[in-house]
Amino acid sequence: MDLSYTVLILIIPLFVFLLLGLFFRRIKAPLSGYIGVAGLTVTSLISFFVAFEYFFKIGMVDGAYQKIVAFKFVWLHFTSTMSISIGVMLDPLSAVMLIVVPLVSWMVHIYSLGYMKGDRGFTRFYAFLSLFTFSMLGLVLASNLFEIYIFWELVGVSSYSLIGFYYEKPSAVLAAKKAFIVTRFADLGFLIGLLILSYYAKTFDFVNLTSLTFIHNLSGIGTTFIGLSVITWALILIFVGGAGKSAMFPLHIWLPDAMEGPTPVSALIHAATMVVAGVFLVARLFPLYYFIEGGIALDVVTVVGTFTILFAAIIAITQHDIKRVLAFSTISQIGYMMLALGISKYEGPEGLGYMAAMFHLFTHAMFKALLFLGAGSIIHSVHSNYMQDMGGLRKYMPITHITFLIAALAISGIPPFAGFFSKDAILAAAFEHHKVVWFTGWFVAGLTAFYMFRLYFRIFWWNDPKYEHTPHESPKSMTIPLMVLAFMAAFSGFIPFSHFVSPDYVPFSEHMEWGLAGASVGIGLVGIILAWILYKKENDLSTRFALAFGLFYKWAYHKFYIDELYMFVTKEIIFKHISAPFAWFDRHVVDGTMNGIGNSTVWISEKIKGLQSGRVQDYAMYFVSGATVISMILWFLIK
Amino acid sequence: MNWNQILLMRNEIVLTLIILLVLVSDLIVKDNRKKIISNIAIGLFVIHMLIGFIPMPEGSLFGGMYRTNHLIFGFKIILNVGVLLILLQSASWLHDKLQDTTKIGEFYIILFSSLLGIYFMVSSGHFLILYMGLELSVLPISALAAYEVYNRKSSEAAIKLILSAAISSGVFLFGISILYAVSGSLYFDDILGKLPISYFSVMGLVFFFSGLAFKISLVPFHLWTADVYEGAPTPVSNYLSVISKAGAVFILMVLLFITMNTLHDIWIYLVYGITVLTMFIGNFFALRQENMKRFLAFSSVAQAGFILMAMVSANQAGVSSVVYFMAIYIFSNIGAFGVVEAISMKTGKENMKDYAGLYRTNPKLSLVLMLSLFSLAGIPPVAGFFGKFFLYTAAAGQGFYVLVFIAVVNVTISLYYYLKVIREAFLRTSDTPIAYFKSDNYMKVSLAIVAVILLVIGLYSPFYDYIYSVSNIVNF
Amino acid sequence: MIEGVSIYEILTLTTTVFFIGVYGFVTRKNLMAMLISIELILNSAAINFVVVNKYLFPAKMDGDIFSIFIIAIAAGETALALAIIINLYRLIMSVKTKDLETMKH
Amino acid sequence: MDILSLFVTVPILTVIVLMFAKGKKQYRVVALVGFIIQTLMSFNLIYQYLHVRALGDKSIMVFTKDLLWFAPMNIHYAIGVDGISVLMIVLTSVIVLAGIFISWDVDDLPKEFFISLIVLATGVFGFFISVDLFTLFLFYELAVIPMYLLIGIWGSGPREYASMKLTLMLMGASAVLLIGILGLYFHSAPNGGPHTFNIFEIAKLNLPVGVQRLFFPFIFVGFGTISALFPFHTWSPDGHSSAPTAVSMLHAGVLMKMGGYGIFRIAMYLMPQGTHFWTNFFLVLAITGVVYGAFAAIKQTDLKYINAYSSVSHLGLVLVGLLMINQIAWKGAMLQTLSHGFTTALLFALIGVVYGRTHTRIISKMSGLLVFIPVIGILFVLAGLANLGLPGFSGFVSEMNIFVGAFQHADTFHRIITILAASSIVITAVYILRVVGKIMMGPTMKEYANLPGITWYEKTGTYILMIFIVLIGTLPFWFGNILSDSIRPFIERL
Repeated sequence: MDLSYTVLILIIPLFVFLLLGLFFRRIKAPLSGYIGVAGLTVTSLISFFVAFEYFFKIGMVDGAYQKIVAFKFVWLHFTSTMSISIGVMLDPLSAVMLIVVPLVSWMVHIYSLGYMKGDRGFTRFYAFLSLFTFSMLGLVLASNLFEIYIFWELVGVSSYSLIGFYYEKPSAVLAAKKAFIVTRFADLGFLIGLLILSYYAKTFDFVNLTSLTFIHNLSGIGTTFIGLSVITWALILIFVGGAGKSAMFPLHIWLPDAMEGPTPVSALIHAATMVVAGVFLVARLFPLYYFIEGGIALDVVTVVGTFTILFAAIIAITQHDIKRVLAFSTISQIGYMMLALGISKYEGPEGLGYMAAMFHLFTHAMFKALLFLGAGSIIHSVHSNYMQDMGGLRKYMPITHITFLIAALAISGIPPFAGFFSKDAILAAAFEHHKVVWFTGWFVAGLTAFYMFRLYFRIFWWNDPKYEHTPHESPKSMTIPLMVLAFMAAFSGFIPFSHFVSPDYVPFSEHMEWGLAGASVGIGLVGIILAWILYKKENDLSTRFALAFGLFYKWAYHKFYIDELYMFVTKEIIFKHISAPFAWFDRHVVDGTMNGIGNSTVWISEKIKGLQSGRVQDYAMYFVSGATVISMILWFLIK
Repeated sequence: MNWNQILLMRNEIVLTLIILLVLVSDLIVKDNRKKIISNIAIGLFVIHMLIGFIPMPEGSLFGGMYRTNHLIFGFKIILNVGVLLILLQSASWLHDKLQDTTKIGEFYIILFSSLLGIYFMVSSGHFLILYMGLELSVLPISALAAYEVYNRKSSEAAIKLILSAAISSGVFLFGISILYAVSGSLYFDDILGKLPISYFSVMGLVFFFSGLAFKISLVPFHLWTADVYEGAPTPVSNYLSVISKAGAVFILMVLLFITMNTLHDIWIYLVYGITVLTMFIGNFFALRQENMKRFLAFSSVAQAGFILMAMVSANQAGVSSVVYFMAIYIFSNIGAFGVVEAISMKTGKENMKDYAGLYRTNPKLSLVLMLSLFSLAGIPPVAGFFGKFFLYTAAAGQGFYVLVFIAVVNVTISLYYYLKVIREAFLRTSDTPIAYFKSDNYMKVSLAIVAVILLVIGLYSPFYDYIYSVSNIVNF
Repeated sequence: MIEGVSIYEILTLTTTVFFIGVYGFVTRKNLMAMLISIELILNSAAINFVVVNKYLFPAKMDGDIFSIFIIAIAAGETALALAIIINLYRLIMSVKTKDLETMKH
Repeated sequence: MDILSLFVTVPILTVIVLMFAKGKKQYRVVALVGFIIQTLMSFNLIYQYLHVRALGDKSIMVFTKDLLWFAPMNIHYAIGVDGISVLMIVLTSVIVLAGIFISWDVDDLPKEFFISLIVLATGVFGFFISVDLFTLFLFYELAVIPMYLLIGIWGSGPREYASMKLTLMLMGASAVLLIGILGLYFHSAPNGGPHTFNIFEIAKLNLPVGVQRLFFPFIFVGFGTISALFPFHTWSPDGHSSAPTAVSMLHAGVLMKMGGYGIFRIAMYLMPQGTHFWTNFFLVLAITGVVYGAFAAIKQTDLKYINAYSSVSHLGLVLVGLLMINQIAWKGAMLQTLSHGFTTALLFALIGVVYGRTHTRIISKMSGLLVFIPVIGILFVLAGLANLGLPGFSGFVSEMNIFVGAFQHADTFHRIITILAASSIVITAVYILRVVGKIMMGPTMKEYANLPGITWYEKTGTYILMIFIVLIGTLPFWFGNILSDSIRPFIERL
């Protein structure tokens, strides 16, 4: 069966981008939106169709899902085995992403018709959205590690353009720059890792890289470095790349600032899709991570993931900017996915963690996009990001309120909403693996419920501040995507995910651990109740709580001063103590030397000018003594 | 000795006739129409130059005292062309600047006499002829240096020149007398092979060398150069810097390469050391100069160093590269001096600073200046590049890479000061630039010919091929 | 050939004369005195030629002839130098060397 | 007249016609027509080249021609091209064409400006088609010297100082190069017979190891200087910042490319053992240039200085790629040469365009320009992104080739070098985004509210370059194939 039509999934958004990008001054406001939405509708439908075809018709052979290279084109040739090809590879992983990415993107496109209405950069916005969609789809469909890297960079730049969308705002510009540079720094790790890996593997193709025989041949070759084999280091470096994009500690600092972008962008890129690219990358290379040197690299993933969920959740509790709360929440939730991957094993039901990670990725995309879009809807009507300016909004914005509530319940892991199932699977897998990991995950589930409902109550209940403009419900174009996503957030948990996704591509059946599920639901409810007590009505309990935590609260409020640390390193160390000396050295030492050589001739020239005294007698003396001295010198040379 | 043999001295004979003719016409022409003598002299000289192109056999006269061969024949043609260009520039100067027009005729007579001396010097086969040629070439030029009788600088230059020349000829003679004592003969052909490496012959070599080095302006025998060039009338400086230098270079080369080849192991050190010294000192002094004539003087000192560099290779490549470079150097320097003269004649300005904004007022003049300076600096596609390149090749061919390295360092230094002039003329603008002026036709023709020659002579390879083919005078 | 006097003695003499000439040229403050010194230098060379001819190579007269030419040319040279000096004297009323240092460096 | 010699003669004819032209309009039209012909010729050359190759011509150089010039020295006017030179010629003609568009409005001495520009281009064309060391050297110097006038007359800032420094350093370097060339020449006939300047004649014999080791650094430093090899790069920031726009474009885009090309074609090809002997030493210098240039660029405040240091860094990568001595890295180095040519030329063009409007190049004095000059702003951002090696633009392809090639060396020394080289892409991002963020984005400034939009000639000039950047970035296989075939005979010698 010819599957090369799948490449249309990439071509259509690219075409839309080029169309809107090249003629951004000709195509005026609403039209460009319609073009974008139409393009994405077609893309989404094809994607859904392909995913459906894959899962139910062509993917399964002999009880296991296959990797199908639907399209391949050698783009850059290195050696006979190593080349960068632009290709489309279908497997369960990419098929799942083929649902997540177009769906959320489609919703965001529609939503933005309302949200961005009247904005000067409307066409630009849609162009970038298309670019992002193109890049993200390319990333998930990539058949080749280098192809991922290419699209990795492209999503990075679309993210940059969209964070800096309001480029007249200095804060937006700074945030965009920060996001790009931090992720690019991480990408350097990815690049080096993939180059080291490819040096030993002699290939970039996933079909080879993830096959077990290949991995078997690969393990044990190469030198060691600080006790670990080079390939493990390569994998860790690749994870650094993933951690950068997925905002894992300590590379998370860009994500909260990235909220300077328009809210639909935050929903699409910085919540649902791009930020999970790191998770996707690790999942992509999972067999390598698992089998090389007994999975040391995977342990790194676990540790980073576990620490990040706790760290981000604590910060989320203290923030006032609703988008920042959501941003830290995102970091924390992605940490869950990473953690789940880290603890997963390979075969059969033991691959629960892997499945859970992808499952959580899926559900999280739905409810987090919903939360962001809801937040966008709120910001749209209140014209503020800060929860201090909000309260009692449930009366003004009923649809937003309900959908937001559904999303909050989903993220808090309350059944029957989607988050319950995926988070439960993660915790179940963690319980098998290590109790500390499980406990942290369980505790953070409570924190999650608390900060989510703190947000919810503070926005929709509390008391009614004096609004200058009465808030009102958003237009249809915004509420319909909310409802679609709310539907997904509510019910997507019932998808039997383990039948589709597993590390060895062989479906298995999952069993509910009711005891563990009860525990996590329990702590979720505790969190919700605590939030209800503190934030249902206006009171000063929360401030008293904050005071009770004292210094710790202050630290958490300042995000543990990680940003300041980075600023110190970049501004003080790199700029002042590396860059400036380099520039100085260049001007004064290197250039000074060159100029010095030049000036020394002039100096000598000045010093010897006395030779030419103007007295003809001196000339004669130099003449005769010169001849005499030269004769004498030559006499010495005769010997 | 028959008529045909006498014709070997064709150049000298014709030039002598010209001198006499000019002398006679100077007597005939009335005082207020003296300018016509310029035309007569130049016309006669053109005829002389054309005669010079007629092929001539090799041979010698007077028992080997006078000799000629194809290389000398070619070299004299180059000298003739150079002198013609200088004559054109001189005519322009004589008509414009000289208050006393009755002296126009004398100028040509004296200049031709000096050229005659150089002819003899180039053709000499005996030290006596060499000595006489040398003196005949330098004494008339001292007189010409004092030609602006009311200019103190001119007289000062002349006295410096003649005193230095006298000292130098003294040392030169002393050296020859020692060589005579060692070898027993004054004929070049007889000396060949009779100079052993000994204290006496080395001393004789150095003293004799310094006499010619004086004319070539090699360090430390160059000190007169700048003062004389600055003070003397520009055409005279021009002549000194190219024609008389070229003659001395040529005969020095012939003597070192052939007559004194037994001393090769010694004079190679001499040439090496003097080359390095000359290039550095010439360049360092040129860096600082503000007066254009003085600047060109030191530049010509440095150029002499480059010429000498090729002499480390005593073979056909060495001879041909020296002669080739001399030819190019003659035209480049004539161009540069010509422009300086044209400007100094019309405006009296000789300082580099005065040239600011020259291109914007006098573009054609500036272009000739640029071509000449680029040629001196050795920048393609102007002829100087090829000349310099072959000089390096000659030196490197004998394995003197260090010397070539020193030379290229010096080329870079020299580029700096040549560009300094270009900077004034092209890059800068001035509130009081040299106003636009028209030179007379003599000057125009001269500069136009120079420009064409500089552009063509390097790219036109048969010129070099010819010089190379006649340069097979050395065989050891 | 002078009996009892070897060529070395004469050559030492001429060399001495040569350097006396140089010394005089370098130290005199008057252009005329410098011209006289030049005569010393030239004459030392001329004597050299004669002596070498007589002592070493008496068969031919190369050296003798050369010395005659030297004398003749030295005369011409001096005449020309004097002419220039006279012209200079007309201009600056001095024949001191220190007045001839306007062009330098 | 053969297809290659036309590249030297057409510019000369253009110059001659220019001399007789009258008035600014005629000058620029003549120059433009001349270079449009030249560009079309270069496209035709690619077509012909591919055609010849398709017919199965496997010789290293095609369209060769050999005329004896100076017989005594065995100097020939010998020309020929392979895939690399063909692409370099295209690069040159395109950039000069763009440069002519960008300098459409030059007011001061326009005729002389165009003549100098074309003379420079002639030198570059001649350099790329020469296979005789003498003609190569001649054209090299011919290309350098018009720079003095171009910067000195039409430049800005400390133009006299900068042009003098640039010329002296480059001519000094060419003097060093000359020693190397002469060394090669005099060792080209070990068994007697005439010496030769022809590269491929010299390549037929194995020069003694001692000779190779002695003369390799001369040629490397000679060519390296024009490629801004650390520490001989200091002419470049000053030169670029003072030069007028078109000249910066040409200089960074074309002239600096002669360095890498020369190193590849002469130093490495003719002296394989010398190359191996000196590789590590020059690798250290090259990588110093890469990191150093990038760090120094962060601190600069003048747009042109930033781009100049960026060039130091990017051309360092070319040298690193060359010194890695394998097919992939060399292909990367060549692609980087092309890529850097187009990208830097575009950036310089845009800097010029911006400067022409704001009359300042200090980044802190500009802000939010994207609002008032959107097209220029977007082009600027795109050029910046291309410069930092974004996929889809040329820089990515070339850098990846270099890195993949560099990673084929498994020893620690090369690993460290490679990782340092790769880290430059982060630093590049830092300074590029700093510039873009400062001048294009940020709050708008009142004084720039009425800036005129992009003119048609600026548009044409920049679009031409942009098209090529994207072409290389999206069709690397096409360029890569041309290069690979041509690199093979060279890599096989090492």
